Amino acid sequence: MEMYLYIALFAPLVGSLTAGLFGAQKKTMFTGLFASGMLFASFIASLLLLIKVLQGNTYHVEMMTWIATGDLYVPFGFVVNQVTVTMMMVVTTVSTVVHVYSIGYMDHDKSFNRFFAYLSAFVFSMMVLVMSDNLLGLFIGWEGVGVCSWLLIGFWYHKESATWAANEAFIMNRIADLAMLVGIFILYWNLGTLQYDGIFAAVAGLDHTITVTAAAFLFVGAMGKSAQFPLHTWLADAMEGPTPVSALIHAATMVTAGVYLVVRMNPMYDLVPEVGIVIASLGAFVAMFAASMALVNRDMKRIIAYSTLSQLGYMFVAAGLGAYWVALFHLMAHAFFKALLFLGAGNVMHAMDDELDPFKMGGLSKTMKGTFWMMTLASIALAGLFPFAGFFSKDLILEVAFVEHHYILYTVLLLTAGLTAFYSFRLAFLIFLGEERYKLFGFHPHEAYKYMLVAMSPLLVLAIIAGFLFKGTYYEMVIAMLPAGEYHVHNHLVYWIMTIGTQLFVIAAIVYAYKKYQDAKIDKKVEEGFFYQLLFNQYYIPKIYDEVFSKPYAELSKMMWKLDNAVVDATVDGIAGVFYGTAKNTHTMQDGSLSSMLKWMVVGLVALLVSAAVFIGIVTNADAIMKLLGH
Amino acid sequence: MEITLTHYLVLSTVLFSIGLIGVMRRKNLLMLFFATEILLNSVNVALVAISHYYGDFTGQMFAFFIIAIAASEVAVGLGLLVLWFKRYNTIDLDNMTSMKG
Amino acid sequence: MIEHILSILIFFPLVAGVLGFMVNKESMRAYGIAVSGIEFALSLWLWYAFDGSNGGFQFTEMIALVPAFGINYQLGLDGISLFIVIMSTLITFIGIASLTETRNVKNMIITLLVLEMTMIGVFVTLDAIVFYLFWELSLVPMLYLIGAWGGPKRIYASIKFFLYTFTGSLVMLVGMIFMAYLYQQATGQWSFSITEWYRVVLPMNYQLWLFAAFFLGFAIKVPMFPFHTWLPYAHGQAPTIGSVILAAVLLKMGTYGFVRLSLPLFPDASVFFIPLVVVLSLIMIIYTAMVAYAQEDIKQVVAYSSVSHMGVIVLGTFALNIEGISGSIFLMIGHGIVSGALFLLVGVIYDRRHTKIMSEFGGLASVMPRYATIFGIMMMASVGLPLTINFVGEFLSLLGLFKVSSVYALIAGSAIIVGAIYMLSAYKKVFFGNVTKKENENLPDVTKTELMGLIPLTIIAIWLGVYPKPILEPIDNSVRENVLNIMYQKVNTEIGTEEARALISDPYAVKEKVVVAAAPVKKHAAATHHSEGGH
Amino acid sequence: MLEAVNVSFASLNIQTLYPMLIAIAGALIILCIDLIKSGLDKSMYVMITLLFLALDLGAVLDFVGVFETTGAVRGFFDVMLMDGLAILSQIIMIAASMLFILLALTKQRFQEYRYAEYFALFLFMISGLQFMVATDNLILVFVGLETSSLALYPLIAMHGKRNSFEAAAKYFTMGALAAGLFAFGSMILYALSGSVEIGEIARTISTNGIDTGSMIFIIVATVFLLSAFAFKLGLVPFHTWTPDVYQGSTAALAGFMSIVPKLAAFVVAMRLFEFLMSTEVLWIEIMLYAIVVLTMTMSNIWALVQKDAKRMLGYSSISHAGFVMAAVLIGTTHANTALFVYWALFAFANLGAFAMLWITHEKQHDRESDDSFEKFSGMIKTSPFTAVMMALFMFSLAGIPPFALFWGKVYMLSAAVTGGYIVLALIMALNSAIAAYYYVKIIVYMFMKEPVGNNDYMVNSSNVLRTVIGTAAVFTIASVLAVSPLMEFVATMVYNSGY
Repeated sequence: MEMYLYIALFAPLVGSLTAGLFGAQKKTMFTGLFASGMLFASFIASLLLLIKVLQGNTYHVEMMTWIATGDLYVPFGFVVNQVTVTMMMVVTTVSTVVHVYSIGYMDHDKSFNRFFAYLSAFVFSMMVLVMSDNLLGLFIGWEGVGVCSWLLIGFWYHKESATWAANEAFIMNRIADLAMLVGIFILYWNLGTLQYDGIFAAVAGLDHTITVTAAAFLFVGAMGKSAQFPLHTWLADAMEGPTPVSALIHAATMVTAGVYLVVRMNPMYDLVPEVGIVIASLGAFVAMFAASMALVNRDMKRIIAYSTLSQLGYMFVAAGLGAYWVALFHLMAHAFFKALLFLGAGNVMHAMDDELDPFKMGGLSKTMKGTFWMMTLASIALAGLFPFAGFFSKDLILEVAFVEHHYILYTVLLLTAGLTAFYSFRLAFLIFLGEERYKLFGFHPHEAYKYMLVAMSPLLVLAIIAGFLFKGTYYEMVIAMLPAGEYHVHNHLVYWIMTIGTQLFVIAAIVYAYKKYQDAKIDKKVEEGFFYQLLFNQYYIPKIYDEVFSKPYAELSKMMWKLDNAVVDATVDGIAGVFYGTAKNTHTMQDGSLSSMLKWMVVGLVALLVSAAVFIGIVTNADAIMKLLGH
Repeated sequence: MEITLTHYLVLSTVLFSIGLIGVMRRKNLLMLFFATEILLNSVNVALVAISHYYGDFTGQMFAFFIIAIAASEVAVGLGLLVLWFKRYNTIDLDNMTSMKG
Repeated sequence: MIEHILSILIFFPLVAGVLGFMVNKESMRAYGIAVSGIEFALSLWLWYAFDGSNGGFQFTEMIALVPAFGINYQLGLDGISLFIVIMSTLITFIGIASLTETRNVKNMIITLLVLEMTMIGVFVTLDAIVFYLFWELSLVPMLYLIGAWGGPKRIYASIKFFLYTFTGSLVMLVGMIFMAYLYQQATGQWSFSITEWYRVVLPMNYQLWLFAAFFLGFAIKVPMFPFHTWLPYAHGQAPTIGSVILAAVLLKMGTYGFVRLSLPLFPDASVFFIPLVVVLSLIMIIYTAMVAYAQEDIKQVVAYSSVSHMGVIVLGTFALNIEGISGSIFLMIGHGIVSGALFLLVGVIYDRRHTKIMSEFGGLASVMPRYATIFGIMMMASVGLPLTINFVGEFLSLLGLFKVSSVYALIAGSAIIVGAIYMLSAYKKVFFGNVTKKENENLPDVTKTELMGLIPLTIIAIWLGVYPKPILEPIDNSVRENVLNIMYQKVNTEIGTEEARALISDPYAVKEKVVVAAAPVKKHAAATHHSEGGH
Repeated sequence: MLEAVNVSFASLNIQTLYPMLIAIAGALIILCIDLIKSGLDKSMYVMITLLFLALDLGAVLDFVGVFETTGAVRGFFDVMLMDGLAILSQIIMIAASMLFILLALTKQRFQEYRYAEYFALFLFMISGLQFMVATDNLILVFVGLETSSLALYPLIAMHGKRNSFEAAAKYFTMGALAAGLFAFGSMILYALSGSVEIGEIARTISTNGIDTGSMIFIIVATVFLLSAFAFKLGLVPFHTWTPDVYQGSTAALAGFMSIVPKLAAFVVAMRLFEFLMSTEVLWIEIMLYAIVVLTMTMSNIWALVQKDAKRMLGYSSISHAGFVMAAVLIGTTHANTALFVYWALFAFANLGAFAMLWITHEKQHDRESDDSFEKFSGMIKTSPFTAVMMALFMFSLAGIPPFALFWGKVYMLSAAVTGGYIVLALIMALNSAIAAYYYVKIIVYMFMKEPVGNNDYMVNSSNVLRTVIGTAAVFTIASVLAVSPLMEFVATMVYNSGY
């Protein structure tokens, strides 16, 4: 079975390196196919492992020692258990689909090979992140995906905006990673190990405050990757990358790593409910916050990005409230329909020559039937209508909040559910319904390649069935690791009211969206409105960051540099200058005239005599002087 | 009045000071040599006086040596002076300033 | 042969260099490559013959130089020095192999060989005076390298470099002599043997003064803030090869000095001075990183970045625990490889365009893809990406420092952020965007010669990042044996101070893992907070 | 009245005079030869001089054995004193002189070497210096001092350039003043103790004990003696003659002056201040300290701005003198040993450096400074070997290990440290940092600048000169091996003479 594990892990790496070899050459179909093949192999391996795990066995291998010094021992160790295998399935599935899809999407790009090298490298890092048996191993993947996302966001490095976004993403993640490192340090110095098993075994005996600190720092790390407020701005900007990248990295996998971390560390987070509450509240806030920004945005991809953000918020609520399995379940479901949504958006962009403003589209349903249906269904799933995946995962989180008596969270999430439905269908309607505004801008949309749609179909299926089909088995499987808990409102009446109510509320939101946007009328009055502007400018947060952090940092750096020359270095040269100056001023005492030389000798003699006189004076009158000084 | 050692010492000190001042003030090489001679001879006065005071000959011996040395000094000094005068027919110090700094 | 391997290692380059005068100009480069190659091979053989499980000194040699005054030609090698030596020979070899200099190559190669001798000498000698001897001697060839092959302000730069370092080390020399005097007071005879010095425990006040004296010498070499200003000039003016060796090896002399001399000789003083050293290093890390961000000259960016990284090394050293010190030594190797490679890389575009101003470039990624790739990898190594060489060192150093104080570690950790900032923005400026200058439109990609230097370094940077064990193990043993054990013994005499005892634990004590460890370590954690309050 | 003085010849212990007598004899013989047949080639005289110096050295070395067995030897009415200091200093002086006199065998012809008197005077000077060190009688010290000086002035002047006359005149006049100061100082001591033998004086003073009156006497005496020796050693502010005289005289002679006469002066200073310090008058120590620091620092600083290499070396040798004067201040056996070790090493390094200037000295040069730095620019390109040699001596002077002077520096610093003068040690260290600048300056010119004009650097080189320089270079490099025995030898000699 180890073999499958290694295949699942390293097949993407092989694919990446092979593609990398051709990186500098111009497009060769082979790389795309090979990389996708490798991904498929990895997928199959994961599938087999899943089956094994379902049969109840787990695997743990230690490939070799990585760092071992002092008491620190960190191996390259990998585990396959109920949780990791779930993640593996999600990652491999989505990435296989995205790979195949990309073959079409990147068809005309001259850096075709490079793209696949990066993409597969990302999958590899993600697998390391998921499968590692210790925190530092996770950190490898953690940073690895960071780099890959840097490479992929900045893939079209000619675009200033792209490279800027790439750097922003990397640096923001670095900030979070520092917190994560600190968390790791704390755990190491207090538990003497970084292996999950070791930590879980010992964490219970740990001083509570220390546990809280560690948990908090690790969560800050998670916030970075999962783009939680206030580290969220990079995600929207990351949409500069090619759409498949957005689908894979910035919707389905990497951004969910934060959630995964919390889920993986559940024994520790169970010990610190206070941190859990913070996580949950932050999650709820982000859910609402992101959704609100999605309401008015006029950039297709950014809208989806914000919805991702909002969904991550949902997941954190679940994780924070201790419903780890729910969080993981929503993570999985979300991965499917969100990736689908993005790929659909990709098709649209292809059709519209990378146009992103939905107000310039409309009526595309005629030319792009397949995409139309896929995106609509994905949106339904996202909105959480029965019987789509979203219903089972997302509404479950609402129930969790309700059952745990966090009614505020519940209300927030409920409202957000409404908003979610609204903005996702606003988008869908703007793109596909109404009259064909794109004609005015002279676009000639066309449906994407068949095989791209075929590639997307698995996601469509999963988006529909993942909910009711897998929930049972999934639950049975993961409770082996995660705390069980059927979050059911026991009062049937309340339960039905809640469920039906939510559904109706969502549908109402959709209808409202239809009314408002099927003819894409833009209400000037609203647009001038303060709230609209506030939301449209993302609460001015990017601007604030730019003003408060980026610019001052640059200024300060310049100042520091000046300081370095004007003060630090100047001091050094100054000291040297003192000597040289003294020389310049005094060497003229040697004016070459004999009589002045003789004078100098006599001066010396006299000086000695004077000092002698003074000395003698002091010595002979020592006692008198002492008296004067009052001793 | 009786002339004591002190008087001699004072005298020699005075002479010495005169010598020093001469050394400083004189711009003429020859005069300079005279000044140095005064210096040495002031010492001689004192030495002789002291040796008489102690009643041993060391001081006088020293004095004789000093005289001898002074003489040879003059010889060498005048030699140089003459050479210098032959070349640049001046013995003024102020054109002896080609090296400085 | 084997028992004199170290002497051979030291003097082979010197002899070869002297003979080099008789080699004719054309074939000089080949000669240099051959010699440095042999030297490198020798050092590798050294590694092979080295017993990694033994932490003590190996291949020791001892010849009385000035018996009347206790100066011996005493050599010895342990895990700490072994890899720095190998790194030095490797860098020299690669430097000469990928040499693109055309002016007066003969003298340059001779100079490089002499320089190599001094570098190895510093790292393998166990006698303070001989250490000082090589230490000072290393200035001379460097002076010549910068002064003769450097840029327009080369003379200013070289003299500044020389005098600055020279001044610092003279103070250190007085310190050494005083140390020997104290030894003579204690034992009745003069000795400059470091291993002998390890045996004397000094009263606190002496420790403080001596530590200060040694610190000045080392700090200027490292160079620590605020003594760092000679470095930008030196790097800015030096020829590529000069910068490579300066950054890769010469700077390490300072940090090596800390490990080899300061810590074991003055353990209590080291503990006493931790706040000062740490604060200086923190300033050094962040401040220089910011300055690096403000640079317009890519080479200056790399120069300042290497200062910044040296800060992390110093921090790791003064963590005074195995993790920290081993980490910092490992980081010395890593920094040597990475910064060396980065300077080589800068040299590549400098040779093509004869400018280092970043705004002159832009969009090189499309013109020189291979170059961009290697640069990218090295940059990622420099910002400490896991699975690259620097991560291991930085992680361990910070991990170690965290035990001293969580706050220190938190601030020091910002190195990974600020580092990313200047490196990424520099990379963006040079490689991303469109090609604006038409001189850049058809720059040739890296040549075979250049690859000869770059490929091995890249491979090492990744190999050691993935599998540091073979190097970490010997380092680890020697740190226990030759640093921490001595410190531990000393601080536990009646002279030792409480703080030192609290901080320096027995390197050979087997700490039980997990639950049980939690209790004592928690006590320590309390102590940590206390010390936070303290500084 | 006077009773007949009957002296047994044996008691005269005349062999204490042999070394000086040999030198004097040599001088006289040379003069005679010149009388008989004039216009002989310089090489002949050089060799004769060398021969007598060798004999002289032999005679001195003869005393090493005697000293080790029977200790210090007195002779000639107990005026002569052949103790460790005397023997050591003579050995060093004569050895250095032998190297120096060989520098006369240049390729170019210089007028001073045409006169036999030059060599006679040289030998007279040597004998004078030997008298100076081989006695503790102030009269003889004075005589020796003057003999050597009066012989030295003509040597300078004989070079026959305007600068040489000027230098000689300046040196002479100031020397005369210094002589006066010395005489006056010793007169006071005589007045105080009724004796002119340092040992005697010390004994009388210690028996009488020190009251305020005698303290005043001692201090004033110290003032004058200090000034006199400060002049001889070129300590600030009595140094003003040094740069001019060095610049005025030939590089070879300048090198000689920077080493040999100064050593003699040091020995006397050591004898004198050893006992003056022992009177424990605080003022003396303070003054010495001040002068030492002042000398080291100021001369270094002035050297920074020199444009003429020879002049620069002049200032540098002042600072070295100050550096060594510290040993006299510290006054421990360790320090006194360090003095000789340092000076022996310095002798070779400095001789080498000046010899390099000498070898590159062009006769028909009408610029007022014929050793300007520009002259050396780009030397590495035009004549690499000379440049490397020059650099070698410069580094040695700068105290860069492993070259000769480094060991001297280390030993001197250790003397300061062990003597409890830590601050002084630091000042000394920092001073050698300042000094490094101007030594490196020459190297910068030689190695880092482009050649200007076409200087023939080896214009003066003959095999003999090359050999001399080679010897100095070899010693400079291999000094590390010589240091240990040297230290031991010196230490025993110094220790057994009670210093």
